[in-house]
Amino acid sequence: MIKLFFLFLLKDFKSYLLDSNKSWFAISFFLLCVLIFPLTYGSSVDLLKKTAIASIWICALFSNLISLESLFKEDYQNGVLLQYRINKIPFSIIVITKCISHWVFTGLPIIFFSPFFLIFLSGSSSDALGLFFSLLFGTPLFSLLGMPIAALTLGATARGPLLIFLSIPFFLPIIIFGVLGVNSFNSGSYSEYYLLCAILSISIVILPYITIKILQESLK
Amino acid sequence: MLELKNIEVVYNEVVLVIKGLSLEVKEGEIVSLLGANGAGKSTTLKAVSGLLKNEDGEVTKGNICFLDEEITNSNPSEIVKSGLFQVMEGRRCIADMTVLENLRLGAHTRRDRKNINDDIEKVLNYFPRLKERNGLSGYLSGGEQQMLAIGRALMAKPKIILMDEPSMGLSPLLVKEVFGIIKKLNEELGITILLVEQNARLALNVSNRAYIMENGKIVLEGSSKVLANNEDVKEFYLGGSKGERKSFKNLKSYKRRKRWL
Amino acid sequence: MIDEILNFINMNGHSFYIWTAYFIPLTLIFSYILIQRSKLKRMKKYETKI
Amino acid sequence: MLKYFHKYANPGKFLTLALPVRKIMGIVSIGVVTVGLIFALFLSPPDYQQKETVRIMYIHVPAAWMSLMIYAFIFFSSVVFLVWKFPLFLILAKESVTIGVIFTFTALLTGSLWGKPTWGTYWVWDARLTSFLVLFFIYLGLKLIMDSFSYSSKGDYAFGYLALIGGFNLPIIKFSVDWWNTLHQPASILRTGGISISSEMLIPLFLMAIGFLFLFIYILLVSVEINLKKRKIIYYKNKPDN
Repeated sequence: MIKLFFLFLLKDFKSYLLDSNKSWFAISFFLLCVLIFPLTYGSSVDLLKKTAIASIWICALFSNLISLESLFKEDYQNGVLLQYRINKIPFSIIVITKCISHWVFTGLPIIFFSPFFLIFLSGSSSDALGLFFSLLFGTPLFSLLGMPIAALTLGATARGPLLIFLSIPFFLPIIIFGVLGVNSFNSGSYSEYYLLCAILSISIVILPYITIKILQESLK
Repeated sequence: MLELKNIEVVYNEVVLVIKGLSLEVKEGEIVSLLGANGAGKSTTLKAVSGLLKNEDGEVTKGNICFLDEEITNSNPSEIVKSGLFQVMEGRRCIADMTVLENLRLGAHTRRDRKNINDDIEKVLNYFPRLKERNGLSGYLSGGEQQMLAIGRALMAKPKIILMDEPSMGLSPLLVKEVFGIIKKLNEELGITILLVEQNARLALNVSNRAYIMENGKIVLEGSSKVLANNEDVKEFYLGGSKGERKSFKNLKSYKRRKRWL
Repeated sequence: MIDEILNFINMNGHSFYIWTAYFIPLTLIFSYILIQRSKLKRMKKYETKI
Repeated sequence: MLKYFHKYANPGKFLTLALPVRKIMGIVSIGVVTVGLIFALFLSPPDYQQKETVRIMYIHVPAAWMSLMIYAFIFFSSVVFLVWKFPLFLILAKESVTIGVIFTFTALLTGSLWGKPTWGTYWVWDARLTSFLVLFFIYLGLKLIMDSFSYSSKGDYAFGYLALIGGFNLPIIKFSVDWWNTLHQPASILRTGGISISSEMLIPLFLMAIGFLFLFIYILLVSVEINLKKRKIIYYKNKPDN
């Protein structure tokens, strides 16, 4: 079982690493998004400073939304998922490895580069730590919440727009708490972080299970 | 070994795709199922292997027996366990895994873990091309992927393999090789094979018996040699004489058959 | 009498908010009811044909 | 054939049961809503603080209750469908979505119309309003996902699971006024420690709420009947014997 898990984890990592489109897509999209904000705000540094954190969160949201589409798509279209089901490979392994690899290749780079982007958007450096933690709790939630929705829309016509429309309402609370958390971090209140942590721990338990159920149902 | 009795397949609860189809595959045979596009060949295979539900289809009448046990509408993984494996249409390899890993996954359901390495060796002996490939299976050519798919089916130690268009999208040379392997598997391992093909000439060459389908019904059946010499088959499937494509319904042999029913 | 009615319609200067708040939702709900009812009637007609 | 009737035997019985209920609901709901409107517009007194604008409450609050209740209903029916695979509950859930969209839109619209004279702005981004907007989006998502599957049964399960995941929003909406300090006034009826509202205002409020509830039941039954009849017609049209 553990062997199988690592086999699949390796497989998912390989699929990201070998396909340079896939691995660089999220982070390069993030970069482009971040670029847009200073360009559209013009020369007003004040405005940029105030909105730096929010802009980074918005970019994180968008790059996650965009990368969600490819989450199960290839395996579903090639019939590989069906093959797994016939071969009785537990879907829990597939779902968990998919989630981990998705986070590693879309969430993690964003978390690590976020302090640089904060400087880039002339945000105050005291926010860097707060932003780091809020992204650390927030981005796994994006991956976790995106999974069941990506699984739901498998086989739908016009999947891309549907996926974005369905995931936005679920992503909204995270982005709200994420941004609020950074703002109250400096004043020493961590309530938003606790809340994000609580949502994260509940989601880690429930959402993979729901995703497995959905996948099984869609391949019945 | 495998017997389909008068089955009827309905999609989405309303669309009738297969009407009263019966066929039989005896042990050790290669049986081919021929027919034009949309005749219901793939649907028949899916009905047997339990994959119909994935497309909202259902066997509503008749029954399917495998090794004297009824498997109508049962779970695909249960059917695989009982020794029936379907090699699906198109490329169905896990692209980001190596050939060996792919083969190992095929043996995932098996209990005898120790023999797996020996079996991989054995399977690879049938596919000398795959032996040389160490990279990811996503980089294999279409023919090699088809071979890998067959090899993975072999890893599950099936008694019967259903193949859905193994020649699709392959170069003529590779098609020959694949069919040679199919024949070899049948002769040396004694695996029964039900083959669905559009390439009738090749399929008739390797198979013992054949069925010809049209519009969800079997219109002709018999030993491959007889069918290959049948005028109608020659006309439609082997490209014997150039003429306008007529339906089987207008032909004598079909009318004769209809009287039996 | 007319003054009273006008006074009522005026709603203490908030006529716009109150009347739109009542008018739009009620039209939406009742038009949906009417649409569904006509659909049902059509269905029944069709059903008897079969 | 037999399978079909087995599968929808319950809906058939359901229809015979629903027909008299539907007729009663249709008449009663219209009556109650009319009386409620008379109370709301003419008989109830203006608030000492909010003056006449308080009359918007009689449509805003019942609509908000209804949209929450309908979502809870969809959630519950989807769970029943996913666990026990009763097709009737799926139809019930699916047909409630459009009504839910209408009521949620009503609540949002009347809320913002009420907000302008009392708070001075049509919209603020506080917890209650935002979570209600999210509810509206979830409703729209449900409506979208119903139509975007060519294989019907996959769409059914997608719908059920989406309704299930969307349920997280309900407690947030309910408690948003207690957990966060917001502009929106806190719950004054469904709360511990009794009702904090005068009885003259309660009468039209409850009349409208009950009227809306009956209206919902009425439209739902009509829609379900349409849905079942449509299925029957499609079935007979494509029957292999024809």
